[in-house]
Amino acid sequence: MTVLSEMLRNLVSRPTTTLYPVEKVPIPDAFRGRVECADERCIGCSKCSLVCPASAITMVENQREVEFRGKTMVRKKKPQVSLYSCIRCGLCERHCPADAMHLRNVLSASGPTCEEVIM
Amino acid sequence: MADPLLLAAYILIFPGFLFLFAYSMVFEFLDRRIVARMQNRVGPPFFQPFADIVKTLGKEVIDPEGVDRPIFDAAPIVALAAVMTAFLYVPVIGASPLAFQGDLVLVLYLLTLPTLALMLLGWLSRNIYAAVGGVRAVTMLFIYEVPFFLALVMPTLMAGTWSVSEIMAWQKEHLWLAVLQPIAFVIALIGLQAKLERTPFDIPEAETEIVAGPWTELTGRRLALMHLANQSAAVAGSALIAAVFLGGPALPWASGSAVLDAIAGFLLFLAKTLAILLILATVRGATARIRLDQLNVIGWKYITTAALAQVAIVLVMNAWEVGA
Amino acid sequence: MTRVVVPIGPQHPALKEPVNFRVIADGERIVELELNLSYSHRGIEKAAEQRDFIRALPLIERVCGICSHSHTTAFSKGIEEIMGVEVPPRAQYIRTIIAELERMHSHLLWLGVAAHEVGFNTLFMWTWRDREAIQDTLEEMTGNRVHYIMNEVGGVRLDLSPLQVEAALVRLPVLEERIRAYVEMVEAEETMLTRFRGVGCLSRDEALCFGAVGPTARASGVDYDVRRDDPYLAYAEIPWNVVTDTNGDVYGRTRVRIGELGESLAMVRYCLEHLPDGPIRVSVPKTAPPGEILSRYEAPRGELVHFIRTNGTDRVERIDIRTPTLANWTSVAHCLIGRPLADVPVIVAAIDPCLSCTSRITVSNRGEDAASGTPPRTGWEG
Amino acid sequence: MTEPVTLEMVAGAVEGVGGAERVRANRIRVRTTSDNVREAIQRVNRVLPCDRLISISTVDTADAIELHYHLIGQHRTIVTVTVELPRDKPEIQTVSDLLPPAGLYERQIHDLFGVVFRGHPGLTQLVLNDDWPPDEHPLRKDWKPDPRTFYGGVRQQEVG
Repeated sequence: MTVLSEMLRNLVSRPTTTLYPVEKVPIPDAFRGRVECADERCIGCSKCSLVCPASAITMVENQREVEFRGKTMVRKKKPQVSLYSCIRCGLCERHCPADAMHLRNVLSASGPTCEEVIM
Repeated sequence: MADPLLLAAYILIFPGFLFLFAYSMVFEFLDRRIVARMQNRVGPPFFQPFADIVKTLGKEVIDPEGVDRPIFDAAPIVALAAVMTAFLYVPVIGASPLAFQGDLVLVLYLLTLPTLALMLLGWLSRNIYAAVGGVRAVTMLFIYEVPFFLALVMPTLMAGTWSVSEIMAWQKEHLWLAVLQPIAFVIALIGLQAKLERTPFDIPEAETEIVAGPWTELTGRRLALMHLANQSAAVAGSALIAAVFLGGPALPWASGSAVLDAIAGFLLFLAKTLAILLILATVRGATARIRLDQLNVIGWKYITTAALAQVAIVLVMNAWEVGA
Repeated sequence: MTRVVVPIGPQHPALKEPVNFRVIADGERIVELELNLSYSHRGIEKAAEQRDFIRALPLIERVCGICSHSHTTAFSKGIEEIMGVEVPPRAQYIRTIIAELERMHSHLLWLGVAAHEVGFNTLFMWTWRDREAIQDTLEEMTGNRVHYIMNEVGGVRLDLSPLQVEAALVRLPVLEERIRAYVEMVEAEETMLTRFRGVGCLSRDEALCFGAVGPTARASGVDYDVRRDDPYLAYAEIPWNVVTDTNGDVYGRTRVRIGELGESLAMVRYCLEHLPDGPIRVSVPKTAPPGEILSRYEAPRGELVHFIRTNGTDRVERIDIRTPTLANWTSVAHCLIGRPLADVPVIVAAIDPCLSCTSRITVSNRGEDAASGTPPRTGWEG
Repeated sequence: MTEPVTLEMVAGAVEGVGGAERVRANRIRVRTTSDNVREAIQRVNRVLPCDRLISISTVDTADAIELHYHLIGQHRTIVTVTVELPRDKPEIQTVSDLLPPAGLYERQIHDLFGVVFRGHPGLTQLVLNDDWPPDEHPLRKDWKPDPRTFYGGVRQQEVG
């Protein structure tokens, strides 16, 4: 009886559940987690806020000197992500010309209070 | 055991009600842990059953609208009381002081009361799932009760007495009845699995079909009491089968002092009931739930004929022994 | 016996998603059945008409949780065909790998749920434990366990590094051995067999007449499989064969699904080993020429059909999604008549219903927006 | 794969009812009018045995509502029977007796587009929730959800 033999084998072997708070589940590096904007590379073109399906990215005023394809320019706006609306689809990362937006492999919308968690 | 104080202690504390509740919680924990480990899971902590009962006792009691409250409250209590009194007649540390001729029949009938209580609850709670579940519980009762009683009556044929403690004493001189009547032992185990409504036979409480069957409308202390009754029935049932078929808590050779006897007997009792629990848990883990009409076919065609065959064998063995 | 109306309702432990059967039972036998669908409406087709192709993909992916890659592949494959764009072979292979991995984890999930419906929880626990290996592979490749959004119009979003290919190949032998164990287990486990055999029988012409699709139809001997009849992605180049069975009951469907598990595993291994190199996507014009396409895809539950009509803008004029579960409901209703009440969960689970697939079409408009008159935000927008 | 279906065979079968054209390798479209849809389907069936209805797709263009009946058979070629219905009074004969799965598809189209299928056994509401206003059909191009009407869910005053 294959079922019985496997059950008895399981009885003596260690269960496969990882006891979460003690043992952590390994997160692969391709994991799409919290959105981060690399401030020094962002040129404020607001392409990410246009392409975001959940319209979670709004542009805020922010003056800064940035280097973009050899030329230095002054940017006027910077993206601000409302992490509770972000669905972590990665389209902003895909369509950012300045390669500034990245999804890090950290859990995304987990904030102590329930009001908007802004990145 | 004539001294009333000692008798009261026997009934209330040690091998009586308090022990029954504690041991039924240990029983449930071991059952859930064994099945969990077989399924490669971790399983609940040891205090989980205790926590469940305390929590459900504290929960609010919700009465379905238009239900007959007194009977709805009484049914779980009746079920629990029946099982507790049944446990008194089952030997735990040697022969039970309350034993009398015919207590085997009394224990069997007391163990049937929880199923009737379930049927009553199912019918009273005016919920379609509970009604269907209650009817299923009683229909299943007819199917497994006949072979179960036959299997437990056959030892009386061989041992010649109707008292559980005396059957246990008889087995001291002779072989265990599980060896002499293997078919009856297997049928008794199947009957116990069905009486406790565990997986191959948990048709009344089929969670994926009719929500929770008769248990649907039970909340708060009713659920706690009914759950406790079910678990205590597991302890009482396996203790009964251990006593009748596996020689119960008696040592074959009588050692010195009575206290040593009692302790050894108790350890034997624990070992045998846990062995039965292991068998029941393995069956619970390895099988799927069969349908009521399939159970009907299997119950009457195979299990009952096996029980009748066993009766014939026992009668032949009796005649042969009487002859020799 | 009196006729009893038993509502196997939207909230029911057996059905993970809301569907309502108003079953009229005579004792335990089902006499009549009324099917109420669409408790999880989200208005995806109406919403998809207001989005360009880039933003429409995450929306269309959320038609169904388990077969999300199916929907995005069918949609992007259709748009690419209208635009006349040639997708590089590496992207086709990556899409096939993700498609077959999704079929494997969907079938394993189904095997567990089917065992749970008949109370055999041990198999439920084991299958879902083995499914984790596939989920980890998918998470490493695409970054997410469920909604992979690997697809884009014109190719694939992420490339497969040799490291990821190696990590996936390492996990396959363990899975292969587990699938072999399940094949024996389904044959050997007596009590589960009694609950599966002879339940929900569907003869070959009944399956055709009631329009059953996917494993439900293939278990009755109908050998329709879009991957072979209308080859797309890289299925023409991969050696594989269609798994059919003649039993026609829940047992037959179990055998077909386990057979397909083995087939998919062989396909994933073949694709991983023969992954062609080259670009993973092609730049695509923003708008699609006016056109119309019926894009067919073999989802884990059956044949998925996207009817896409474009009108020259960067939006879809109309997308009509017919999901496999909607096609299977007619055959379920037919199978249920005359069966005992206890068989309802098993027969319903046999077609592996995915309710969020079936219903996607209403706009939900909660509280404050109604007063302020702003255009309705679909529930999904959050 | 049975021998590929030639266009002439299909065109010959339906020439009294509508024109046939080849859209792609294994796709054939048959245009016909609303009152001889059943006739077209039966004729195509005689020439090329279609044993399964894949789906009924609908498109609401500015001037008409189009219904596309996609049929397939052992020959693995999809025959699409296309019909155009007037927007103001879209009405057509049902095909659910010929092809049983059409029963569900037609109920869905009736809910969302308002197409009335004459002779349908149970044209009850399948897809929209119960308290959805019966005369409004959400998937029509000209449908805008006006905030005053109540579309189901929790009523405004009960929310407070």
